[in-house]
Amino acid sequence: MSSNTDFEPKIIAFVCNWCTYAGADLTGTSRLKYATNVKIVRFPCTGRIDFLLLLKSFAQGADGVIVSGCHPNDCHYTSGNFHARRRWIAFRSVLDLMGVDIRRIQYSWVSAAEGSKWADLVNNTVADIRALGPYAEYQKVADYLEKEGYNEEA
Amino acid sequence: MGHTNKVSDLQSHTGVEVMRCYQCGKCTAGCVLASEMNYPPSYLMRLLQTGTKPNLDKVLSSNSIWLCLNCENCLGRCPMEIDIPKMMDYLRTQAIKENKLHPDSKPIIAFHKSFLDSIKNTGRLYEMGLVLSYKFRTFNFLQDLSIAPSMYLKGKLHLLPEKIKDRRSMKRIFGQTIENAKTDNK
Amino acid sequence: MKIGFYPGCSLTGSSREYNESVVAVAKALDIELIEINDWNCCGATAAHAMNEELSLSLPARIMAMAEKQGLTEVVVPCAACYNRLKVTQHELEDDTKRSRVIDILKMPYQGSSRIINVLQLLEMYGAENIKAKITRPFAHKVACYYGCLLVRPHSILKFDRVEDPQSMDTMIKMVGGTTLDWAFKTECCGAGFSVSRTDLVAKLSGNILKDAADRGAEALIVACPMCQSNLDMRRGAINKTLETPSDIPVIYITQAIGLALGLSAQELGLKRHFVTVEL
Amino acid sequence: MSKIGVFICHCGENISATVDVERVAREIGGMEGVAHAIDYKYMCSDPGQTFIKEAVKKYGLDGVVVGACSPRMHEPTFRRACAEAGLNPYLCEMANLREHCSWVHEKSEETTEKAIDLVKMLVEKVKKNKPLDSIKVPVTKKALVIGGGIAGIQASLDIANTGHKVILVERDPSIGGHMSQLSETFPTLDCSQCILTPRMVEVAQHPNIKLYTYAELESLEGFIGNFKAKIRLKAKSVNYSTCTGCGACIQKCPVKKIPSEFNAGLGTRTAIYVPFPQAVPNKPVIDRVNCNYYKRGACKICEKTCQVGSIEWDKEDEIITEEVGAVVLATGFDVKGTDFFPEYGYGQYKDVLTGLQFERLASASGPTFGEIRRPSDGAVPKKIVFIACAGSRDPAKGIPYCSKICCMYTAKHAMLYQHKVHDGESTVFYMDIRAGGKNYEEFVRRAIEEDTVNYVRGRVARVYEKNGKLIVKGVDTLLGGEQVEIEADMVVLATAGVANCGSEQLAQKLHVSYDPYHFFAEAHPKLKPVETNTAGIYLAGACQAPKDIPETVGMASGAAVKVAALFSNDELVREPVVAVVNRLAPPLYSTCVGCFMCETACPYNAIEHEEIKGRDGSLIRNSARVNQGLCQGCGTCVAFCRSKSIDIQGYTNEQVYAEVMSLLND
Repeated sequence: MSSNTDFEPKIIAFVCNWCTYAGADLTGTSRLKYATNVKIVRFPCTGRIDFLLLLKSFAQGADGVIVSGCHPNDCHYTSGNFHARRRWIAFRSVLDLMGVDIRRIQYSWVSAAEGSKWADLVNNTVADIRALGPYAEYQKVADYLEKEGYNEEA
Repeated sequence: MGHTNKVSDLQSHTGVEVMRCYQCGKCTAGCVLASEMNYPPSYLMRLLQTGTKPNLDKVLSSNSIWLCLNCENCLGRCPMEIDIPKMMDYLRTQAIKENKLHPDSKPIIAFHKSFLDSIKNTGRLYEMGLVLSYKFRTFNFLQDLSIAPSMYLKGKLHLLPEKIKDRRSMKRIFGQTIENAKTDNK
Repeated sequence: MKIGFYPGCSLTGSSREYNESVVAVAKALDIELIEINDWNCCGATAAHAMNEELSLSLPARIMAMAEKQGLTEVVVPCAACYNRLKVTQHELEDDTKRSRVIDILKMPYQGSSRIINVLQLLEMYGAENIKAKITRPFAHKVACYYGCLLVRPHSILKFDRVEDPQSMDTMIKMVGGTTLDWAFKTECCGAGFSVSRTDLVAKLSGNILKDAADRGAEALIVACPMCQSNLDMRRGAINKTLETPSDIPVIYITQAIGLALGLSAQELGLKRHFVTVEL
Repeated sequence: MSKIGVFICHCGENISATVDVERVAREIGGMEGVAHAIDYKYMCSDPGQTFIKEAVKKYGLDGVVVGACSPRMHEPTFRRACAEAGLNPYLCEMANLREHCSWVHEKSEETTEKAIDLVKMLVEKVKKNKPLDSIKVPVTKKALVIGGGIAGIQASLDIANTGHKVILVERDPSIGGHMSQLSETFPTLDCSQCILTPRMVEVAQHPNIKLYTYAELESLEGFIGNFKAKIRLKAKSVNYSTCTGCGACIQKCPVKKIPSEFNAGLGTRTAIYVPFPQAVPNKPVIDRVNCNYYKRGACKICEKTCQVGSIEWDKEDEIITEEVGAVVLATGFDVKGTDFFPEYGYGQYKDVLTGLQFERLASASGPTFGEIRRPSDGAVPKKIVFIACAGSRDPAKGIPYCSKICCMYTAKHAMLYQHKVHDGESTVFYMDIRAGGKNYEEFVRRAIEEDTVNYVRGRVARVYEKNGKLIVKGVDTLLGGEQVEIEADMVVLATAGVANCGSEQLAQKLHVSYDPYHFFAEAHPKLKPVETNTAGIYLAGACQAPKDIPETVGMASGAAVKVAALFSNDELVREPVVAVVNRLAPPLYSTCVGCFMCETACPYNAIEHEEIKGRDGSLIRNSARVNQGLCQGCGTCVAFCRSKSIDIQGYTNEQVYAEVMSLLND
């Protein structure tokens, strides 16, 4: 494995408002430290997360992505996290097909009470992505998206 | 009051976190030899927590670390799951290294050494040899003579050692572990 | 059925009767014990009191030899050896420690053999057979003494419950005995201090013996040579610490079961005890 | 071009200590579309809000981003400020610079750069925000209180006394909870039942309270102001409208040896039973698991005894639906049993008791009528040992927290024992004495100084039985670790307080959060202790964490006030975070193709079918439409929509996309 000590990966976290966003708030309230590489985008629920948006992120140069919501059975909206999980399982094979290393996507559950778990998740993801190195094959994803006509700006 | 490096050494070598101890005393309450010890286990933990040189010396030169039988009653009941027996192993090694040995340690170390000598030479424990060697180490020739003849009569004591074939492997194992550690410290 | 067998040093010397009874009972139950070739001492308390790497290398060689022989399961009757082998197996799950030990041994080691104690052997492979072959029920009231090394550390051994274990009691009940609820099932007998601090062994073993005697035990049942030799061979020293000297015999679980299966005192080594066994 | 105003808060030093806030404001000020950017010590303060209001007017801002704490804290504050200045509140967003940045990173270049990124994300998002109107929904002014212990009783009475209706649901056959089991209460030593039973009766007689005992919540649907609760009324097998509560059936029931729950297993009860003499309602239920008739098909002695024919053998569970506007959770706690302690005998010694069992022994209504006697032989114990922290503060046993009430009740137990057994000797093994509370410390001192209770600092390693005595192996850590052995006649374990059984499942039914120990989670540890993360559901008492009676009562009244405040409005304003299906000009009408994948995804049945008709009235196509009253805004439908026709206000594809791209496009 090459050493990527200078490489600062860009990682985007797609999290739900009720569990993981609140969990990350608790990380702050507890003053636990973690790497600065991850930036959170707030969603009402992981069920809302369109996996094409993840692809789009990779196409535009993200090195890694975290998706995190409530634990099974604990979804604020009953079942959004189940839908997200099911979609993620289907989506994994698509990623593989397109040449995105699925280790670049960290799928997790962090509850509102798990402040330290959030810090660990971020730190571990940053370490993993740093070991994988910068994501270089984004053009493939970009081409795919263009072919599929997925363009949010339109 | 800063901690000496020795306490953090203890943690890095054994993974035992002395700061987790909140002095409930449950280890001491259940320790079969606490009453014989200079400092019972929970007191020992407190001495280590202070991290001062004088207190650390007290620990290393105490009889407590030698009297610990590693029966693990303390670990089995510790609410904080602190591995005191593992810590004791480490402290014994340190006490030997720094030559801070409580007089009570003498017969115990002598026994351990005689025991290991026997294994190093033959690969197995030679009980007769062990007893003889131990006696030379401690100059305590009278002790134990009472049971040896009966042991022999009951077929429990071999006069000659059993030896394994691959005795070279024993030399290698001892050479690379315990004897290696000794030369390191010189 | 065949199973690997590690007797350990005590069983060839001071605890010969344990070896004899294990072999005799196994034979009676159609279990073939295959001894590990050229086995060495596990290092016992001495090794891990003095040097960690030594305490891991010695048991590792034993298990490496077993693996070489293709033994997937090894019974270890001596509780002290059983404990050392299990703990070593656990410690060597750590990659750094494992590669260091393999380097010392110059032998491959995977840690793949399953290490079991004698109670597990009887429970798993003997229970049905024992029930079928009882010829002389072991109709005695006894105290089962487990000692430290069979049950602790629970996180690694995961055998029986840590306070008030039951597996030996179940076995004794199965062969027609009665077992006592008593308080010293897992208190330490003084273990490796037998020679170096006989005074402490006498005190600790005395406490154990006293509780069993007070509650009317006819015998102590053990599965550890160290416990047996402390409680049996050191009886002279122990009795000096007790108000009422005790002549309760201390026998191995395999001897108790052997008696129930109709094996002779000779076959089970019952003549080798210091405290006369009349059961 | 947009005219966005950006306001960076120092939060005293909470943000500015690690983030260079001036640089953030300066760099963001240079962004395209940002008309105004400043930093200030406290944006949430009055002057801070005034800055925002004035800037909105002065620069004609069409969007505001406040970089401060978590939006979960102050989003409503800043949106209100914008609204007051005439800007649609939904054009204001917050960047979380405190919880997600300054508090979790060290002071460094990277930290400031992350802060800039976080603000940038929201600036890009806000450019795409659209003015939204909040949604008004009616409020059902009736509360559901779950649990009839002192917490539920207090909350119910307080809500009922404000003139609102209350449904009180209790799992057991009587209300009263743990407080009804207690003997006397610290620090005043007044009799628990004497102060509780009048309130129980008040609940039963209150015109605004509908009490369902022997009932459990089956499910809860809906949202704040508009919940629909399904309640299972377990079959009591007794018709309460005719039963007079005479008790003759109980006298005659032949099954008499069932361990009594009320007496914590120390006494017995019959199969048809009233849990305790002061029960409310004071009418029996049949325990079908133990009843001879249900077990074997024969007996029916109670039916023969009943003068009014109230026994209903074939009665089945009934499920009723109640519409309520708010829910108070007051399900209380439980204590670990003695079988949780291997070292204290796995629960096999009869004279090793839990604190709750000791309460029953000490209670005048208990199995020994208040005399302290050993369950094994009925003898009065002359030596008694109390072990504090039994299971609490014990990570090895999975309970690292302090159970909070044990120090006080153990002192009370020792005191009660000394009052009842004058020649008795009591010892308390403790680790720390936690007696924070009015007159609490004084109470403990009284136990030690006046009632001569022997306090020994150290934990007990083991307890075993010998010759009818319990040998307690303890230690005095204040004497350098001297071992202490006591031959006791009775041992009382102050066992850990734990979440009530079933609390996890209940939390999942209600979609409220819970902690790793299954206690329900409050919305904010300091400022929202009675709210949950789910609007309209409140907490009272020990279901949130172990707590004593005064604290429980205070919390219950707090929850009641929250409910009353909610009910003071006829309508509620809801955030317009709901899904919408796009509508376009003819001839397209909508990009929705009518596949109704959204319908299958929606957990709230909020998707309706709409027929789109041409000018001539002919059907053009079926299209989806969202019922905004039902939609809760999870957005699952959005991810499911293949034609990108449905979107969620506040989190539109366009907004989220802008946020993400702001991070990547440089």
